Amino acid sequence: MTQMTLGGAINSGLRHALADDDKVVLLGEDIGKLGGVFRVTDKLQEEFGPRRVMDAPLAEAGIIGTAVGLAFRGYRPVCEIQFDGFIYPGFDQIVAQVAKLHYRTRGKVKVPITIRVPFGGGIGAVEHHSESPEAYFAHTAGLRVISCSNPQDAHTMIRQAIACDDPVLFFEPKRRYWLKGEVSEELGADTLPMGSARVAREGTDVTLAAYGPLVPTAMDAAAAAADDGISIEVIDLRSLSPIDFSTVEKSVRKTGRLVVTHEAAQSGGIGAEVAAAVTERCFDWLEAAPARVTGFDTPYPPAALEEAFLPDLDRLLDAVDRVMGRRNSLTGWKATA
Amino acid sequence: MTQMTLGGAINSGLRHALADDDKVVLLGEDIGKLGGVFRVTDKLQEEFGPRRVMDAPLAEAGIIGTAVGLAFRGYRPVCEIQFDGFIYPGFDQIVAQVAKLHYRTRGKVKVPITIRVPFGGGIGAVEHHSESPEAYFAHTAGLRVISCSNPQDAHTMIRQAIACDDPVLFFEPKRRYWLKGEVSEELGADTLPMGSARVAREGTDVTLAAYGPLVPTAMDAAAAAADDGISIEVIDLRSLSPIDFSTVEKSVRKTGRLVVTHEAAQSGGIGAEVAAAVTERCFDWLEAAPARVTGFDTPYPPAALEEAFLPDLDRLLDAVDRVMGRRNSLTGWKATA
Amino acid sequence: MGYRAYRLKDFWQRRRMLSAAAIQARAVHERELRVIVSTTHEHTRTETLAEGSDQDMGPGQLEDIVQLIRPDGSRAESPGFDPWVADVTDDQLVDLYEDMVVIRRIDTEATALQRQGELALWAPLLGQEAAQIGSGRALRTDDFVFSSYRENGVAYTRGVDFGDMLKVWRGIASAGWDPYAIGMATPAVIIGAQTLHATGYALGCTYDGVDSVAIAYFGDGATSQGDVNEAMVFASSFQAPVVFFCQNNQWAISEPVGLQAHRHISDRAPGFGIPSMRVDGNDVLAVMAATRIALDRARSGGGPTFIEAVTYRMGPHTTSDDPKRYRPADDLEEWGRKDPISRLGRLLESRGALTGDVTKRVNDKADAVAREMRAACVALDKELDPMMVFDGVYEEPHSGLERQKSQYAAYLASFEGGEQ
Amino acid sequence: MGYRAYRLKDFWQRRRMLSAAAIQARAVHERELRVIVSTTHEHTRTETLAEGSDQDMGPGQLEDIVQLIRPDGSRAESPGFDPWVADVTDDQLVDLYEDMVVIRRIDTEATALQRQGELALWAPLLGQEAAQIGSGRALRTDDFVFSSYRENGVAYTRGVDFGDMLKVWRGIASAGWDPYAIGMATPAVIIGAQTLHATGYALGCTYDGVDSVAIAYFGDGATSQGDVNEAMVFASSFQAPVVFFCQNNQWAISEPVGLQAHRHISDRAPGFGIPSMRVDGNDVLAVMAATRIALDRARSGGGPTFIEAVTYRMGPHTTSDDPKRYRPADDLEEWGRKDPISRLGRLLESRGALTGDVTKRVNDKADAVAREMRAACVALDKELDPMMVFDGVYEEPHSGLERQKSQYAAYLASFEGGEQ
Ligand SMILES: Cc1ncc(C[n+]2csc(CCOP(=O)(O)OP(=O)(O)O)c2C)c(N)n1
Ligand SMILES: Cc1ncc(C[n+]2csc(CCOP(=O)(O)OP(=O)(O)O)c2C)c(N)n1
Ligand SMILES: [Mg+2]
Ligand SMILES: [Mg+2]
Repeated sequence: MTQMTLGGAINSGLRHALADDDKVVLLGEDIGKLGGVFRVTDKLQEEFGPRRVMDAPLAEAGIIGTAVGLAFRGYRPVCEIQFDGFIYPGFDQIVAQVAKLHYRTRGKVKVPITIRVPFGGGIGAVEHHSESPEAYFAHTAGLRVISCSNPQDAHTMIRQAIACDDPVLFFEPKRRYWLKGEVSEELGADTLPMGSARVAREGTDVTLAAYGPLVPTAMDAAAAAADDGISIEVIDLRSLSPIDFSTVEKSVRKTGRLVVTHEAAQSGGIGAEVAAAVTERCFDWLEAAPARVTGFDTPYPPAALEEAFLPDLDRLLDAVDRVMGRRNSLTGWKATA
Repeated sequence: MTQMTLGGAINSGLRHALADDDKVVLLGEDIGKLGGVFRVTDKLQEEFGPRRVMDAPLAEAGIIGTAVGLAFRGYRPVCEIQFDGFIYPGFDQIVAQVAKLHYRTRGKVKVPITIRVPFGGGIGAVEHHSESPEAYFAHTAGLRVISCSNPQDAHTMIRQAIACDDPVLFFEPKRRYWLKGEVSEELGADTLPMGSARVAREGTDVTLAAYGPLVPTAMDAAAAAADDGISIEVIDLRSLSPIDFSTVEKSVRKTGRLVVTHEAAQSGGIGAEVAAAVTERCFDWLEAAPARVTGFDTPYPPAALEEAFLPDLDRLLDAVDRVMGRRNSLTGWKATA
Repeated sequence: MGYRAYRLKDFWQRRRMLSAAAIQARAVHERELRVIVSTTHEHTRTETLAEGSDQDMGPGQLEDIVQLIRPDGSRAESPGFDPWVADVTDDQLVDLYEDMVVIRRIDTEATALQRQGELALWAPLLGQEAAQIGSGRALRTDDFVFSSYRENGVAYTRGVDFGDMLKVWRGIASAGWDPYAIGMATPAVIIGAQTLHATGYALGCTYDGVDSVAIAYFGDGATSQGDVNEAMVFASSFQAPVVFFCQNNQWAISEPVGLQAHRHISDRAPGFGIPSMRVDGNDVLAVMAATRIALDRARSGGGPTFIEAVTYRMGPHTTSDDPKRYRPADDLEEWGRKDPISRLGRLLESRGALTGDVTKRVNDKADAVAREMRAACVALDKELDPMMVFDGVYEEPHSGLERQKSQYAAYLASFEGGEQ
Repeated sequence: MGYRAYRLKDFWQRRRMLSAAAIQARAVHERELRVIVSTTHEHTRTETLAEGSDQDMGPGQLEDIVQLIRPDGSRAESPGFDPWVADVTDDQLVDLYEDMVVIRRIDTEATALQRQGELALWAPLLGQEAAQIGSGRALRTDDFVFSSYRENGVAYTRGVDFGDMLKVWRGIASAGWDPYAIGMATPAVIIGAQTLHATGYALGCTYDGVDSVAIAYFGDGATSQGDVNEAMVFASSFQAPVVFFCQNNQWAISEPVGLQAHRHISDRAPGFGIPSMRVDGNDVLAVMAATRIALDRARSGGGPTFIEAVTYRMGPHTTSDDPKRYRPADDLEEWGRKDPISRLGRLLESRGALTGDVTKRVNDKADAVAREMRAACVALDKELDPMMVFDGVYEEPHSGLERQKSQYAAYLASFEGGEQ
């Protein structure tokens, strides 16, 4: 076990992947000498050379499309998208090629591409640097979508993603890059599979499902609620495609209540899927309608407004009160639409 | 009132828009002499000239980005994307520019761009010609997303979309282009607003929400269910951003049961949002969990398999049975995951 | 030393260790390229067009083009290109002739199958036979093709099974063949996307230390797409062994090439640091020579090359299209005179190589292929097991999809056993 | 008549009715362009690079470049460009000098504000003053600028309010100013996206029958993006009156321009049918001349022009960046000698135009601007009303968003009145 930051744990995971399999190549903007704008690829080019760790021309479609070609040739490319908001120029190559090539060829062509995306807000950045585009990809058949919330998962999951024979979108919670924790670099048979959710804290009254940057926030909420006599079970979803609904279902059948949270806009976000699927699976167990605590249906606001936009402890606890049938901010609120 | 096909009704709507406002310009691939691959722009270039109806070079980002520049200059561009699956190269311009420019400039720049997208399957086409990408856009704040299901709406809504000062994604149900109906070209104060849902058939037992190509299927299902003594209320959502939840809510509070259907993949589709939001609003009225009848979480399959993929009468009625608590295909089915 | 050289240092070092033979070969092709490059320079003088002239000089015109066989069948000389096809015997020319006749027959037969309801759609290549055969036959089996939907002639040169060729058009598969079996990716429907795949694949060849080459086929319309331009950026930056092969057939559905470009399409690549050639795409020998030059450059570490093969789409865009709405009537007549098959036929005749026997053999072969193809077509299932809709989405199990599959199986089962 | 001419027929007819004066002007600039175009031709000879040489000749080099003021301050002659700045008096040169001194001070002051926590971020333009002032000052107020994030110097020439200039960097707005108030769109953060907007806007100018021009600013890195290439396709196809102004500052964050291009960036445009110029971007006069040529072409119906201004980013990418990780130390020294301000200073000195009085006036102005800017900065609110998060998403009401807004207002209200 070594103490690492979340970003450092991904760096070490990438190092393992590069060392373990010489078909693994990294491709992205500024990932070489600079080590990436978040230093997640720090020193990797120095260690593995400019062929294994390639600075790419400034074009996301180019990066993803080139990775598809490398995959055709048997490589396992790991692409870095510099910030969430810059993934869209590569969207076509991801949705029409990366996601569909395996199905198109009925498995003849494997597409073991990993796309790393630092995502989410809370770092006071300018436009396009704080977005949460994961729902687009979770809605896209053929992709796997995962997100980590702590250094150990960051390390394990990046290695699992690269080892996976399917394309994986790996969403890295950028505001948690500096979060520290103990990391074991041994992956064994008992390592949690990439597609599994994790019960991060057990509880009996409310299930609180989160992923990526909001898992620490959810843990804080659970601690605060405990003071108030409410027992929250926190589930770190970890995988957004597939979603490990059996773990969520088990929890909700126990608690009867669900709050789901993410930074992305509410409409059509992951929370909608979680709420809908849990309702399908647990209708008879539910004491209240699942509640969503999410970013608003607005573009990501300027930094001075991001606190209003981002789900936080208070908004989570307000929703917990709501599903618990306690007085909350919507008590007495009248819908106008 | 004139008898028109759905495609013809859009053509006539475009003609009105071009005639009414000389800031309206059409831009797309093959929309000029050819009149579009579905002939929706037939004869418009001949009538209004090659400046108003422009064949564009083969590049979707180019088309959308050029439209953004035209909007900056006060124009109201109407872009045609030839087929659903070809919208992705323009995704960045749509999501990062068209959707966000108004918010970015706090309303200083208006973006009255309409993006027409023939969408959905059922026409036996090759890959990328039968997709339903609407959920991506409904999840994108700053856009409006609508879809029509009959000639009258097709005509009215394309004109409303073009007249709207916000960007509108207009999803045209391509397999219904040849559907005929009476169309009035008079838009008046009593014309249903673009953002409103429509109760297409009244009923008391189950609310069936559909949009675009599946509205006729839903109507057939309602007719068939009536024979069986089940009264289905069919709601044509028409608008997917915003969704007119007050109409849906009213219906579900009456019926206590909801089935929602679309061709797009289930996970993270519009159905997830409808189910989640209706559960939030109508939890105490619901007799059963809302059911979704959708395309599968697979890429759109080859034509020979599309019947399996597409929601049809039987699958709708099966879900109706489910929410009615009647014997259905999942009776006795055991989940494995 | 510049940073580029620094970055690619070991890359170049490996290159420098190329065998003396390869270096020799390279010297040869560099001489060739000077010929080509200066041709390219000539084109840059058509600047006037961008100045707003309405002269009839556009990207569809045939001036300044490499041609080895004239439309009348006579042999044109080209000191730059001739050496690259000096080894082509009359017998081999006959083979090329046969290939072209056969793929024209394939095209006709497939169109007929479509009319008869056996295929849902077909994208004819009529008129583009020389561009596809001349380039396809220049490839080695270990090269890899990334194409668009119209390259059925290229697929034929890769030895594709006829049933596999038709699956997509019959609607029973999204892609017909195993890319690795024939060294050809399944066609890209998204215009231009495959050019980046070719670039990445080519880079992989370099990494693997093999001299296989990737070739990307795309149309004139495709050159407007960002992807194609980014592919040139990446190929140039990484010096990937890739050949960009643009069939300028003058149309992107109803849009004339002049809408996509005001200059020769081949003029674009040099700005990206990629040498280009502009050849008569209806001249199978010129196309073959150009492709060989490009392949040789790529194999010997010379990086990417761009070929514009100027040809003409004599048919509709697809069987669903109606070119009468947009195509000037006299175009067909004009381009009919430049037909790729008849011009090679005339050359062969003039050399006495197209005897009655040969003609018969060729026609018999075409008939046989057509029969084989039709048989393969109707033998393909038209209906598939509905559960196949779930096959191959993922390589590893995906719980969400497994659940849908299991539910759908239950749904299908609920129809069995009659009324419930 | 070709199809292109056909399609654009009435467009050309309008053009032909241009006033005699405009035609006259056009004749002049066409002569100029011939000069330029042949410069471009010279560049196409650096083919060797694409051949895999590791010579130090790349897109960052300064050979074959248009220069009117040498680094030592002496005036270089250029028959093609001189006439375009013949009207620039010494007083006007002093104004340009002042502009550059002022924006350098703006840059320094903003960097200081960032260090002091008043701004979250700043993207310095140090070293690029001539490129931005020379081009910005060539524009008319009715022209329209589409820029990236680094063009604060251009924004200054458009008369932007200092508070507005800083809002984005202080984190209180996604865009600081009203585009229509200063004729400049709010900067695009998505690299390259704005080039298409400029193209569309320019097309709109043509449609409106005005001779305003759109100018797109972007970096060397941006040239790799599909959007920038598509913008050239569209601009050429529609003959839009747009100027593509590339500041090649040799870096895209940590990536040297040689990674994006193996040839001069200005070599790319001609292949798209767009004439291009390559000018010394640290020479304010050369930049102004080139921009005027391009603007004049655009105004008189000549269509798009591409300008590559070769300069150097002397600072970090942004205040968050650490160029020590990647930038060779001697680059700064080399480019320091080519500084845009000191070279103009030397020229003015040699003409006796930079008297003590003038220097004092310029410095006073810079001081005043810095003071004004700092005051404007700290006067801007740092905290905003949370409800503003909902403002401006749509122009017309959107029921879903209204509901969220109303719920959030209730949420905020629930904190009032203490414990519940
Ligand atoms: C991204 C994308 N946009 C639009 C289309 C629709 N489309 C199919 S073929 C075609 C024209 C292609 O022209 P070209 O590249 O010249 O190839 P050709 O058909 O002439 O072989 C178009 C617009 C598509 N397939 N993909
Ligand atoms: C689509 C996109 N990808 C990546 C980025 C991240 N990024 C911001 S600036 C930059 C480098 C831009 O270089 P260049 O175009 O040369 O402009 P310069 O910064 O030198 O002015 C990058 C990669 C971005 N903003 N947008
Ligand atoms: Mg074509
Ligand atoms: Mg730069």
